[in-house]
Amino acid sequence: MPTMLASLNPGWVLIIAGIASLFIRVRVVRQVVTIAAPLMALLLLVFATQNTDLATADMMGLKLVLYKVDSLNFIFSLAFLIAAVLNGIYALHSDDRIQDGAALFYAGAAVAATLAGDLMTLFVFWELTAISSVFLILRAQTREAYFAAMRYLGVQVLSGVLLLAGIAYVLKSRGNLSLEAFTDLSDPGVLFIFIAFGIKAAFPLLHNWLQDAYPKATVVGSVVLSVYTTKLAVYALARMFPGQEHLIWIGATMTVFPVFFAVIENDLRRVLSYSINNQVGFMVCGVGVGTPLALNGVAAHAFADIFFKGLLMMSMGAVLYRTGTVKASQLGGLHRSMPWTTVFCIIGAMSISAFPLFSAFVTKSMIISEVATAGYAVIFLMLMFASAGVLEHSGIKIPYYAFFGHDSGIRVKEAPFNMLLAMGIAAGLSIFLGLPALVPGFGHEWLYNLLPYREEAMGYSHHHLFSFSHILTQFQLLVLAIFAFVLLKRIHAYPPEKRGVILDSDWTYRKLGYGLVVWAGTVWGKAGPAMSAAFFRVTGRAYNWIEAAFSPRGELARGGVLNGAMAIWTAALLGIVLLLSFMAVS
Amino acid sequence: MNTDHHVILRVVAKMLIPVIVIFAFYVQFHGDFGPGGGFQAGVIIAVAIILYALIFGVPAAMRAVPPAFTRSLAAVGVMIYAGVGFWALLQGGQFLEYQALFHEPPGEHHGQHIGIMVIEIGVLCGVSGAMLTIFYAFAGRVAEIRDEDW
Amino acid sequence: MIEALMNAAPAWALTHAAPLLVMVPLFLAPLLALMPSGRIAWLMAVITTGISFCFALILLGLVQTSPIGVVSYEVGRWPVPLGIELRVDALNAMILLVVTTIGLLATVFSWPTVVAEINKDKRALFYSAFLVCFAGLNGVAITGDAFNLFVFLEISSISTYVLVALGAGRDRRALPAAFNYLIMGTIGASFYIIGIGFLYAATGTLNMHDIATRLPELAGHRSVQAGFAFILVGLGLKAAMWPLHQWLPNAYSYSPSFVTMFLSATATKVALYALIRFLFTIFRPDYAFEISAFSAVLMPLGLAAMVVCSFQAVFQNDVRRILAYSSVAQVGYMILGVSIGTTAGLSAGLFHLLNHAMMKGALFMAVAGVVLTYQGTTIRDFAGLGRSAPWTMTAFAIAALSLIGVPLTAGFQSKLQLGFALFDQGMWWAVALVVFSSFLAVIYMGRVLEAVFFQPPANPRKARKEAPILMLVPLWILALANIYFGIAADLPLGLARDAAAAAFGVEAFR
Amino acid sequence: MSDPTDNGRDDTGRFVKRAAESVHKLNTPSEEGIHPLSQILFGWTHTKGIGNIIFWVLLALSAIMLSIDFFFPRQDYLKFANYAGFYGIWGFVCFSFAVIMGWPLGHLLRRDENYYGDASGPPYGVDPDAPMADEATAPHHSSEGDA
Repeated sequence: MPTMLASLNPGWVLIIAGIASLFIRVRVVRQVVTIAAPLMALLLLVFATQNTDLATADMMGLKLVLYKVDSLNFIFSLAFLIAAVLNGIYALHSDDRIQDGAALFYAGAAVAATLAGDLMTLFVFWELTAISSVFLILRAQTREAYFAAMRYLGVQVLSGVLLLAGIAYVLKSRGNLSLEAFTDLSDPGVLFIFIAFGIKAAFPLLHNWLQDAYPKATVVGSVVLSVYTTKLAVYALARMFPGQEHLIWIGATMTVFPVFFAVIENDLRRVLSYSINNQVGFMVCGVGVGTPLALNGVAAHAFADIFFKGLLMMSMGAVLYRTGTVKASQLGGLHRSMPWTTVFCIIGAMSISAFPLFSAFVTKSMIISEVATAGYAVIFLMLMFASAGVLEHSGIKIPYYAFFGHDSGIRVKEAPFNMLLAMGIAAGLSIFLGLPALVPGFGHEWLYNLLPYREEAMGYSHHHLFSFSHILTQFQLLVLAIFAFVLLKRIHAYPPEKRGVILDSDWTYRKLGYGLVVWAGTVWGKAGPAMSAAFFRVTGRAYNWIEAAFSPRGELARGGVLNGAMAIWTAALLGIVLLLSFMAVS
Repeated sequence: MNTDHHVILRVVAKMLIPVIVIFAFYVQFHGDFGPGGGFQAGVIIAVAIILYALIFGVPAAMRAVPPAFTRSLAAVGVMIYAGVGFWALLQGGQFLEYQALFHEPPGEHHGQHIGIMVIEIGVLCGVSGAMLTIFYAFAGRVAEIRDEDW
Repeated sequence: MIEALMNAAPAWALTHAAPLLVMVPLFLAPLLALMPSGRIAWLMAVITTGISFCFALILLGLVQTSPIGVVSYEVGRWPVPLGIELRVDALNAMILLVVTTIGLLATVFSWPTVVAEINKDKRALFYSAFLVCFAGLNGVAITGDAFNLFVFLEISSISTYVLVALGAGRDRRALPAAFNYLIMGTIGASFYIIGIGFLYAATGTLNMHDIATRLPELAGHRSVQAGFAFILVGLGLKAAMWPLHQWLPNAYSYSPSFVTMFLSATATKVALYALIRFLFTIFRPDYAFEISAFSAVLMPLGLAAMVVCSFQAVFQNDVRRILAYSSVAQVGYMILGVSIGTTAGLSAGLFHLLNHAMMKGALFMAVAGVVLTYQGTTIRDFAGLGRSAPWTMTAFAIAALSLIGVPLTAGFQSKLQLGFALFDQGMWWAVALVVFSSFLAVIYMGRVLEAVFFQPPANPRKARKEAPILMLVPLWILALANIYFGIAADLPLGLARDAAAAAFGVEAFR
Repeated sequence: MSDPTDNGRDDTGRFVKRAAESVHKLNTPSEEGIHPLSQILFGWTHTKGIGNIIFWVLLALSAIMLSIDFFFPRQDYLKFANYAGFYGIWGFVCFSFAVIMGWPLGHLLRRDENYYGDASGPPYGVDPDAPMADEATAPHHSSEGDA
């Protein structure tokens, strides 16, 4: 490969293509760009030399590594780029320059952040993902999307700022910006970085920007959004904090609590947002365990998740596109008019529920098996609970309420062909990744070959993955859970889908915080004058005396435009400085 | 019979004003040797004209010394002052270096002499021009804003 | 660029750059007053500011090539403690560069707005007053004499009051604003001159360098401390240090657009320069009373300015007032940097000063463009302008992002430096406040940007109407500078570091 | 290309045409808007009493799954996972618990759709024919000053 291309970061290709497509008015050209750019980036990535600094820069005496591929970020960026192709296909029906541009730019920034070789570069692209992705939400052009986008932007920028603060601190203590893993969380800089990553990965209580913003994005937007930000954070955690024990508990909590919210949530895209949270929880947990096999599981599960979660988002996007809503209470019976979408959605649902022969089965099990091996019994139970929960909200609720269940009477056209094509490819990938290796390197072994610790992955594949007991236990879990669903439906113990919003931690800033701000504003508005009044009352006597002494007419006192308060401030400040100076010396 | 009540004032003023101006020039040129100089002289000249305006009315004063002239006078005064500085520069000295005005060796004082004189003339023009401009601006002011608009 | 200019310049320009920088505009100002036509006056003002700009570059070059890092000029060849000295080091060379650059761009930019806002017969006088102000600001920055500094401060201030009052043609409230500014400015200047009086009483000299050498043995002297307090408060008022800023919002909101733009980018900066000069070169940051002033006065005030004024900006509805309050907040950042009392802190403050001149300049230029074409400055007037005036508003957005401190913009770089300097001292809580204040900036600039780009035009008759090209070019120069220096910050950062070193009297830039 | 006769080419053409026609038929919804493919794939779900059938089939499957455990003991790292039927029972319990918790949580956390005061319709760019799109208010821009 020519040297110029060798140092060309695939992410930058997408970023440039994204900027360009903002200005391309001819639709066909833009369509070609949105597909061709990710494909070209894929080629660049696949042929890139690994483990060398492919592009460096110098900024204020710091060496920045702009582009470096190794086994860990290769698989993440590979998934990102394939997803970018699928997203491009999925968006072909819409003629929207801003959306196309923002999606490409966002994907590019995520890839570039993944391929960054130092913290500063990571930070820059980290921020760029935040800024570009907000347009995917704003583009929905609804009132709630606008406010959600602003909240989203605020949270993302906060994460960036924390990251920056952490980097500054780490740079001071460590002297370089390398991507060496951190071990000690007690260093405030490291803690800042940890929290910054945690916000993006949607740690519990830091999670709600996700469920707030993603469901309000455009049809294409939420598909694109579901791919990058959280997985980028998972990558960053796997890079910087492998084996960090807190992550095990954080991750396990992340898998469990979204289940409860997802059960009662009515907006199906929001259900999927909770499901993102839940799946990312598995990955975070795996990062926390930190053994080679667990990290394999993280990478593999992120890879698989990008496609099955994307697939589910795509199918809900198709429903939204055709019907104008994704409220479970308003949908139902859509399999009559959208059978292809139904099929793909079911494939996605089975993949995410980890049915054997589907992708999550070969990826998630690595994490769970490592948790069990390490002896975390409670965590293990939590993860099994979460597996059943995934089956509930993503595996059953999504397809059941959208496509089956009570017939809503909505009759629409099947999804546009480009959407079906994108869903088809994603569905194909989800199945392909879950297949046993009929010939070496086929099915799941293709994925296992790409993992950072290939030997361990292969060992696991040979001895455990498709063993009888593994398949059996998985089936036991799934079949009995499905039976529970049928049983609960039969005895009418299943809560009905009702319209409404579900409160989550965003309540604290959307209601409580907003109320506090309003309250504080009122108080400030009232207390400010009151305090001034009190101040003037206290100084009033002295002031009157001075006035009587020096200005019989009281011209200054009445003198309209003269800002008396400021003159007094000036005097007060002078007094303070004088006093301080005198005290400091004597 | 002339019923002008101010006839005495007018006569006295007509006699005084030339004296005032001459006094101004005395102050101006005395500034070369002792305290006082351009600033005070400028003020005194301005006072003479202001007195004229008080006695004979602002329009009459404006006819005699037009506002455009006073404004120009102020501007020219500043330029004379700064011009000396540039003159010294052009002669190869430092800014405002009187010694350099005529390329004199140390000990000679023509440059000092003439330099300070020209400077003082600049100050005279500037100060009297500015004083009169300010006076005209206040005296000739018509209310631009009606009272109820405030 | 500087080398080329220095090679091309004649010898007299090199020797006399310092006085010429100030005197050329001062000499031409009265000439402008005599001009019959505003357009000729404008052209001459452009040429004059251009000349001053060249001299500022030459001075910078001279300072950088000088072995001691100082260019000294004795006016009238009077020996130093007696005569007035013009003394340029890396610190004021940087300030001069800011003032003249902004002055040049602003003058080029100004003609359409002046045509729209100033009466025909007053335009020449307007430019004359502007040149006086310009010369005064440069004079403050260039002089090495404490009393001369006062003179120039007053020259610039008095002409500023006039310039602000000329906004009455557009908005009558300019008159009370100018009067208010006059009173406040005079208080500040009086405080300063009282402080100088105290110092003179203690040291018997007015030359700054001379005062500085005599002070160490007088550090316990009461009148030195009193002088310090008066100077700090007086210059703080001129620099719009919170809570002495109250003249600023009105003055900036009602003056002519061009004046707002020029003043916001230069006037408070120059006053801040004078403050820095006193705090670091004349008094030393290791004097006990100065340490306590840093930690108990300047730092709390800087932090309070950052937060309180950002809050106030959030609740404004007039874009110029938002920007004015934001200016006070930004001055707070600079004061914060200064009050750290280290070289790193000072250079961060100065760096922010540079960048703030760029971003506020661009922002007010864009606002001036809107005032010119749409005659309104409330947020509502800005609604939908992203569509009707995309070039102006894109530049506005770039500068706004820089003001917020988004990465890859100049504003980000300076906040980064400020953060580093604070971390050095372990003041991470101050960093948190800086971050919080940036957050508020997101809100107040976000409100404007939201209106500009996402709301339908308030007045549907607004056709596509950009500012004239004469205004767009300087606007975009500043906007692009925001991005360029956001990516390659070495040049301004180098200037700021040299300047900080010079303020400390350390010749660290060699 | 390998077939020299005209006849053969005609045949191929007709075959393609027929295939295209059948694909088209398969993709053209009926008058009631029902996709023919859905009849083929999911027609069985409309059978009467299908709910009962599914229930009993799943019950039987579950019983089989659990009983297999008695014949094949496991050696997992965690001891409690080795008990017969552990995975099945845990799955059943967890699933039921998550769902049953939906009742109290729903009462506790569900609010009116306009609770945050910004409920609005579907995003920009949905199908112009979408039946539910006009049900909510049309997309509109936020006005200045609120929230």
